[in-house]
Amino acid sequence: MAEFGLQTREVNGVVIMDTDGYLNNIAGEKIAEVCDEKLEEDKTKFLLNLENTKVVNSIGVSILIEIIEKLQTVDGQLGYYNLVPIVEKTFNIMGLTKYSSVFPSEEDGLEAFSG
Amino acid sequence: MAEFGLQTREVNGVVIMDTDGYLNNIAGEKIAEVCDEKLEEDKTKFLLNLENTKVVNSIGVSILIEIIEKLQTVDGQLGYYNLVPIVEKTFNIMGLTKYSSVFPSEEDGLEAFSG
Amino acid sequence: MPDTRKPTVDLSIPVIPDMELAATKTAEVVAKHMELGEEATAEISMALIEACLNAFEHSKTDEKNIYIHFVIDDETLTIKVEDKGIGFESEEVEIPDIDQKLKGQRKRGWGLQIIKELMDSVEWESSEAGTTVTMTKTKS
Amino acid sequence: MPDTRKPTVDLSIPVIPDMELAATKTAEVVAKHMELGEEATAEISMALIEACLNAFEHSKTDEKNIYIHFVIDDETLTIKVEDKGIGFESEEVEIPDIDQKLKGQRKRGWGLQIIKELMDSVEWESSEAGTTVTMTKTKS
Ligand SMILES: Nc1ncnc2c1ncn2[C@@H]1O[C@H](COP(=O)(O)OP(=O)(O)O)[C@@H](O)[C@H]1O
Ligand SMILES: Nc1ncnc2c1ncn2[C@@H]1O[C@H](COP(=O)(O)OP(=O)(O)O)[C@@H](O)[C@H]1O
Repeated sequence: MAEFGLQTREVNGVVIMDTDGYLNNIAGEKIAEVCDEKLEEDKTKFLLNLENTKVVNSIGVSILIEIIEKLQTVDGQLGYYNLVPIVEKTFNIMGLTKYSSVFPSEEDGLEAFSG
Repeated sequence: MAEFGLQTREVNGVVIMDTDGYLNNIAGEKIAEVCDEKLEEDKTKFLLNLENTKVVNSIGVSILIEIIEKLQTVDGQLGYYNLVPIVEKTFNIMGLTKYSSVFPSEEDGLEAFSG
Repeated sequence: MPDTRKPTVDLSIPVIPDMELAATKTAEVVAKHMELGEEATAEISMALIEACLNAFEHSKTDEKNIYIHFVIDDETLTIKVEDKGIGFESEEVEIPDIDQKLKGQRKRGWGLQIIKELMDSVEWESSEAGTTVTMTKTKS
Repeated sequence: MPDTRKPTVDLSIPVIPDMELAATKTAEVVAKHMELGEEATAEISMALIEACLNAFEHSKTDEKNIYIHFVIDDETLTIKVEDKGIGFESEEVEIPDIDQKLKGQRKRGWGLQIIKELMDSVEWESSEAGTTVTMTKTKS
């Protein structure tokens, strides 16, 4: 029941966010905030490491759709890795996987985004 | 909500058990079983790594008292490390800490038991 | 009259942040007991979160609790989530689509769809006195 | 009549293995909302586990549910755990002692002691129709 945690780091110009906890509305807004900040710094590639997010809700995930919309205006990209099955299934149901990518690992995400 | 997990290893003749999950009656019995097996092999020093046991109940902990009783007959020792505060508090309330030891780390436990 | 041989679990919860997680923990314990499997358990939890959020949001007051009722049968878990809110017509709710959501203002509106996709059956009963959603999951 | 301004949470749970964890999760959400702090939250959860186990064990039937009732006040969380079991006299229960337990046959008998140590106040009301334990924790 700890607060949602978010660690941000950068690898080869890609912004990686390691999340920790329930991705609800508050958590989604935290992620969006970091994206906004990084977009101001002209970063356009974002990876979410969702290893420690075993639970999400549709309000939290809807905020990721907002992020995707913003990224489209700057030709940016959003990706995820280390998803538990129910999170991946939810992303599929909501169609996020049409406009953002699920990667098997951080390595794969970085490789795909470095080009 | 996974089943209680128990990994057993040996370091310098000390049996170390890494627990994972709720220490209830079933979990306590699993630990007691391993202790019985190892006692048959003349092992008398046991350390429980409780890092991944954030919740216990008094039935589970009572089984540790049974283990302490058995160990007394063979001059054996039981110790614990990586306790979350509520587990340590419960061990104190129940008086376990009078006949078994809470160590700050595995190293400390091993050092105390090697002699 | 309820069949007393079927175990039931009842929760009455107020609108408190993350209170839906109390419901999902309950669902997890029940699902484990029924041996529904990890995948089904996660699906039930996700559907329940969405049903709770809808009940919280649409009951439109902090003072009224919502009710969650689990009925455990041999093969089937039935979950009802009940609120005393204003009600709605579930058939009139538009099916969300990512392309439209990306263009539109409102990104939300996914709860009903998620519940329908994840549960074996789902039904909304609604009036001005409130809404009850009944969902089931059967052992596969 | 209950004070409707105080939020309440109610659970009715059957005897299912680990069902007490549904109660502790609920307690955690409530305690977090009340900002009781991590230590108090863990203490409440532990006391609640013990109260639930007692109610489960002593209601002596699989068919009867136990009831858990949380009342959220500004500074104080009150939790009642109620069973329809055979009842007992809490004053007559011996205070456990590790030295005696080590010598004796029965290693158990720690629940009441743990609850008393961890909560700010605790009270048992019991008759042949059942037992209600009422425990409180106040913000420190
Ligand atoms: N329990 C409910 N009571 C009243 N209206 C509801 C309820 N559940 C859903 N609705 C209505 O259905 C709409 C769609 O719900 P949903 O798909 O969960 O998405 P969202 O809640 O994000 O809008 C809601 O906006 C609301 O108008
Ligand atoms: N809810 C209850 N209903 C009836 N008897 C109870 C209840 N709670 C406790 N008791 C009685 O008090 C005794 C001590 O309880 P406790 O300290 O929790 O230890 P344990 O449950 O391990 O025996 C029990 O053995 C039981 O006889």
